[in-house]
Amino acid sequence: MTKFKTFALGMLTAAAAQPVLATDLEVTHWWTSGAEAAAIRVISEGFQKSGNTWVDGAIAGAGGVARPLITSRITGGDPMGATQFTHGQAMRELIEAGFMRDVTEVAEAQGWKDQIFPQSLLDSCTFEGKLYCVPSNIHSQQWLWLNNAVFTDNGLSVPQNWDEFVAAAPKLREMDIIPLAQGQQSWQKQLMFNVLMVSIGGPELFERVYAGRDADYAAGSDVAKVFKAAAEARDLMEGSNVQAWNEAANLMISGRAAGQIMGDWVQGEFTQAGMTAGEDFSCLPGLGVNEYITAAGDAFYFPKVDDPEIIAAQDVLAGVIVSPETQVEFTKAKGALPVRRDVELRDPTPCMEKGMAILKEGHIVESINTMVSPDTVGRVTDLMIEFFADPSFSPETAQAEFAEIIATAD
Amino acid sequence: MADVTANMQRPSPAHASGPKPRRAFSRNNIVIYGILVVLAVYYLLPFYVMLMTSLKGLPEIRMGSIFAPPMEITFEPWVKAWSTVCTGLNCDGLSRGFWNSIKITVPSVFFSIAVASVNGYALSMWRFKGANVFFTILIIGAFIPYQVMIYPIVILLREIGLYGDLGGLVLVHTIFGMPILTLLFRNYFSSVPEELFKAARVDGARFWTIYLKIMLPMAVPIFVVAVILQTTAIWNDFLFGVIFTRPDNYPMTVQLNNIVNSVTGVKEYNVNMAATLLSGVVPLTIYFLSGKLFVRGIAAGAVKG
Amino acid sequence: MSQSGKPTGLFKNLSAKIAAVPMVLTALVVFVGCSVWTIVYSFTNSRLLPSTKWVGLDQYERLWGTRRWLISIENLAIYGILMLILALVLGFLLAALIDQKIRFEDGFRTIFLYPYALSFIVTGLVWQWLLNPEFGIQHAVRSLGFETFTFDPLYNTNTVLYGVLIAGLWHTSGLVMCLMLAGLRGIDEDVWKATKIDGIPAWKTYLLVVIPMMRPVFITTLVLITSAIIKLYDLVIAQTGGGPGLASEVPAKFVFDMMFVSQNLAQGFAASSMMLVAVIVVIIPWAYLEFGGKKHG
Amino acid sequence: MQPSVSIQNLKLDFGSVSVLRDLNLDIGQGEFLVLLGSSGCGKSTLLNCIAGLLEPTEGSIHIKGQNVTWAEPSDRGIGMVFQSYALYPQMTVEGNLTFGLKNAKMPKDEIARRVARAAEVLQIEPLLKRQPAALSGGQRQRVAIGRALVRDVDVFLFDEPLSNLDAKLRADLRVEIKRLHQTLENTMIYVTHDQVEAMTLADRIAIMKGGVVMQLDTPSVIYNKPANKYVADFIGSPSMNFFDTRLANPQSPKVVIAGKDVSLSGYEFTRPGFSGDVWFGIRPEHIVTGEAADAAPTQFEVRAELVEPMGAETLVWSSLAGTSLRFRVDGQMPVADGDLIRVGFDPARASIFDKAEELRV
Repeated sequence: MTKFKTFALGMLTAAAAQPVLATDLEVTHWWTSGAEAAAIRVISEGFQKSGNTWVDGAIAGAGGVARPLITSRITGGDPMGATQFTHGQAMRELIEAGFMRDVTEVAEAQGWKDQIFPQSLLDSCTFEGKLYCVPSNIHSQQWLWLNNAVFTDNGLSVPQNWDEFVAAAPKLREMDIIPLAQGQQSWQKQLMFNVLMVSIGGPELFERVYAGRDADYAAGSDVAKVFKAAAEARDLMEGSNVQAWNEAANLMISGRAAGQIMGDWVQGEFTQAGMTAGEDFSCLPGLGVNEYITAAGDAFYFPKVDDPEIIAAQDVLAGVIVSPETQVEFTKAKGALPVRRDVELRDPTPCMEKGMAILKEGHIVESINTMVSPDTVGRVTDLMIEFFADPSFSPETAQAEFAEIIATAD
Repeated sequence: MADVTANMQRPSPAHASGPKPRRAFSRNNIVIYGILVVLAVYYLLPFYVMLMTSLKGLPEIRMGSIFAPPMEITFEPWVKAWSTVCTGLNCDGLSRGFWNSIKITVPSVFFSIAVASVNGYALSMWRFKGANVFFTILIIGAFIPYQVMIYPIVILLREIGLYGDLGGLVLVHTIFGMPILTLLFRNYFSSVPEELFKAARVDGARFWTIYLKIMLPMAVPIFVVAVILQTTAIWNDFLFGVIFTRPDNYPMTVQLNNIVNSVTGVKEYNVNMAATLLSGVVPLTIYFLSGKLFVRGIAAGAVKG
Repeated sequence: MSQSGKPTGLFKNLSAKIAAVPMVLTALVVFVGCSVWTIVYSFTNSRLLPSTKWVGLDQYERLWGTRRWLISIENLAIYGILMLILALVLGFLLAALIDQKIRFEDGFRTIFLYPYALSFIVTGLVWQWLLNPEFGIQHAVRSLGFETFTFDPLYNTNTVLYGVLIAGLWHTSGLVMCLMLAGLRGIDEDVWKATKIDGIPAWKTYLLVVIPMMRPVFITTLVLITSAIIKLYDLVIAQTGGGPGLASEVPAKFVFDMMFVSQNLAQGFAASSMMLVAVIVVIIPWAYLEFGGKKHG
Repeated sequence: MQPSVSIQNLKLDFGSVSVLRDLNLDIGQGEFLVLLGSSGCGKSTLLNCIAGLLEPTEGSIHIKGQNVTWAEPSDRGIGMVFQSYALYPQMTVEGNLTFGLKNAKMPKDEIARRVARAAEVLQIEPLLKRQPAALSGGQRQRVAIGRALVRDVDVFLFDEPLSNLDAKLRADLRVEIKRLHQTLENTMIYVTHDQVEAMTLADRIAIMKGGVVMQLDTPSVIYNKPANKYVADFIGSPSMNFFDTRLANPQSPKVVIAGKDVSLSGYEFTRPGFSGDVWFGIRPEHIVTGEAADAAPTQFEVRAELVEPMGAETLVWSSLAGTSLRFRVDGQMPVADGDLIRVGFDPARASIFDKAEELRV
């Protein structure tokens, strides 16, 4: 074992110094849509420059297929070389069970500690002092996107925050416009609710409920406001009969809906449709109320393997992902924020600049995924699916059930 | 017991034996054809829509009705779906998975049918002690959702070192095809007169000789049914294909999933539909060509309890 | 040449036993073994990975307190009963019609059967599209001038199951028709002659004479349809994703989501175990009667 | 002489049902034995045991002195012909004939020789290249017999081989089987439920019931001196008339039928000195009418209740002493319903069984 370690270390230094022998590295990810594929191409090209070969294992559909596939492959003893995975507790058990490799040595060799920003990105990758994943980009969820023309054409001013948006809704309804576009998929319901938690309730409320697991507080009047807002949102979403998030975005682009609550990745859809940020569409981080965002994002993990060549290739990939060159191109393609302090965005949109500014101010909240288990997230999601689908589901009942979940959260 | 020879020589009582032949335009006839045509519309509608949509350009899809025939026929979506659409980083469309699907389907169909037919034969002719217990377990197995089994199966394959291997996937297909296929073959072989089996035993044939020389040649109709059912099931499989193989062996359905579920701006419905149809070409062709044999094969024994 | 002693139990029909090894292994190791494994681990608190931290019946208590699970079961029951009845009725109707010595029999049969060649995923996608009010059937009818026509089963909590049913029937009824047709063709022509002489109307003959004679066909069909119903997953995923709300959730999806999305294996195992128990309770007595008692045929 | 087939203490249970009970049977070399009985009597089961297609629960089977109880069917030196012919449908006639020989890895020229001989004996040479489906029922059964023939074995087993044929063919083939037996002189065990086949073919008949052999003897003994009431009733058509009476046996044994004393002085007793309740049986064909009746030791006057003309003879149903009485009259004799007829019989030709055990006295 020690012998092996020395050998691996040797390879590591070699990897840092010069391109090694061509190795096939299988990388699993669920980035299959246009912008995502373009982004992953940046990484793969950067990786292939080292002389290694990228074997692409793209599987559409993060929750349904890719996750079981990834965990099965790893626990089944036939791991891929590297895999995309979301931050958080999800991976933790695999790490604990010793299935994953730590890349602490690469991180130390390349001085990630000083470069990766915000610090929480590395924290959520760290387990017992070792670094198990490489953050690739930051996405934030807390955004309200508005189609400016829908408001101005109907004699309304473009809202500057959630309350104004809600106030404008009746007028939009008269015009047969859906105020808020939303896809039917379950994760979007969960996202919507937790965005309201952060933005309407505020970051302290959010963390007190999820990190603090304060069930009494979750049943209290502060959280009640969030549920009231959720009930309003439910009315605003009436008629938004689409499944995917980008179909919802399309409703907004085509003017059949006025706004959408969605993560910053949706911006790509608007720009692709020829809309310009600030002119054609507006973005309100934190729904214009509490300008805090979750700085969670995507990350790459490296299963433990025996083959030293693959280990070397893994190290190369880890370095490529956080390298400044990759970060610039990658975040540009993905419409995401970079994970490095020293990277300047190339032609950022006003919305991205807003996001950057919030990051720099440190107005960051932890992601729900790092605070509670996927199981708890699942229970919240199930509750929200029901709540948002059924207008007769009262916010009070929902809140009581929510508090129940928080009381038993883990 | 009926005359064996005559029976087996006419394995297909698939001759029309309805109530009575009817005159061309009786009232009954109009009702019958009326109902059939209306139902045919229900069955054909999705195919029609898929086909029409796959032949339209995107602008036309956006403005027109999905039921309208294309104003301008374009085969571009088909070309794109087959050879250029991107699934992840690979932009060579469905063609990538086509040969993988064949590579998976052919051995899986072969082995699952080989094993199941021997099972059916052993169960109906040799009836060793406890055989029915195992068969009952198999039948219950037919009702277990695959998702439930994924986890333990992964562990199982890992333990026997077949995980991630094409052989492992073939094994999984053989296992999960076994219940229904065994039922099919068992029922079929049960309808073969026992005296034939006895005669062969007197003639000195043992287990495998009887299977290969006597039973196999007689079971062609049911083999056709089994091949059709298994090819369809395995060709259309996605879950096992993705979980039990590596990317270089991913079947076509994985690409189809990536194409259909990847979301980039406007959904390219025409490409999606073309891809859907393309991925279904093999089983569809089999059904179109051998639908008649299918009914005959089922009639020949699958329906005997 | 001839053994003079009685062969011991193990070596009796040795070849048959060797040939049955794959079946026995599948039955014992996969179906029994994996089921037992699943049940055992449903008493733990396994999350992403199986653990042996025993928690007794906690998982089951939670399971039966989960509304989504209860809804899933109810949905499956409604869908299952309707699907079973309608698939049999529709399949039999089609078979009876096709059996009237009609012209274009091959054509009609192919039309009714081809959906079975397509996967549930494709079926779900196509029907999701056809039933989409924005550009599907509702849109088409409205553009014909019926402005108030409404047909959006997938977007209504109360009707979504019927929307799934339409697609499920479309996919499966052709196979049922084939089985029924095969059964009808296996019925002696003399039966028709006899009932004709007795002056029994055709529908009555079907109901009272023909259908009882087709018992084996119905059993094969029942196994095929029922096993597909219990496994119902792909169709729902592709067509509705379980929505709107929880209105089209089904147990198999609950299990899958629990195991792989919520990463709460034990909860998923508990749900699987419940499905397993339900299957066993219903199937074993039936299977015993059907396959266990009889010696032959 | 050593028996060709010897069955000792054979038992076979299917679960809790006993199909064969402690059966003993010796079949001589070259003998034609018919196993006769109604369905479910165990006759086919016994044949399958001899063939090795069923395994007995207990007991042993010897063929030519070899214990073959557990041997493979093909190793027992038997050939078998089945009711449904059981020809392999996908093989030609020739293929059917040679299948067993090929399995035994017999040299080609020997196979050819045997097939040629069997085909000649059975006159099926023109059919050799045909498929079974292209043959008539009679031809198929010839091929099936040929398949047993080519095996050149000592023991032939027939499992109701003629049941699927129509009446005329059946008669023809029956004769042919008999001729075959005369030519080949090997042991044949033949299962049937048809007593005509049994009587015409058998050297000995074993009548079975409930897994037990009721009587094993030549056709003539079985017919004339049935060992028990079951056999008496089973053999003969129409079946024997039975009177419920009492055998008194002081010095001159007699029974009373319809108030008349019937002296049994000419009856050959199996159990002399027996007295008690008995069944007195007399075959319909042993009842005479007309002048012969006047000469008969015992005479009655009966009324014809139903008349069945059958051509050569007429079957008359009447009753005597509250018991149905059937008898035959000459076909030329005019009989009508209601006619009074004088009948008589010779008690020496009767069969008498005690009521308790129904065994011959």
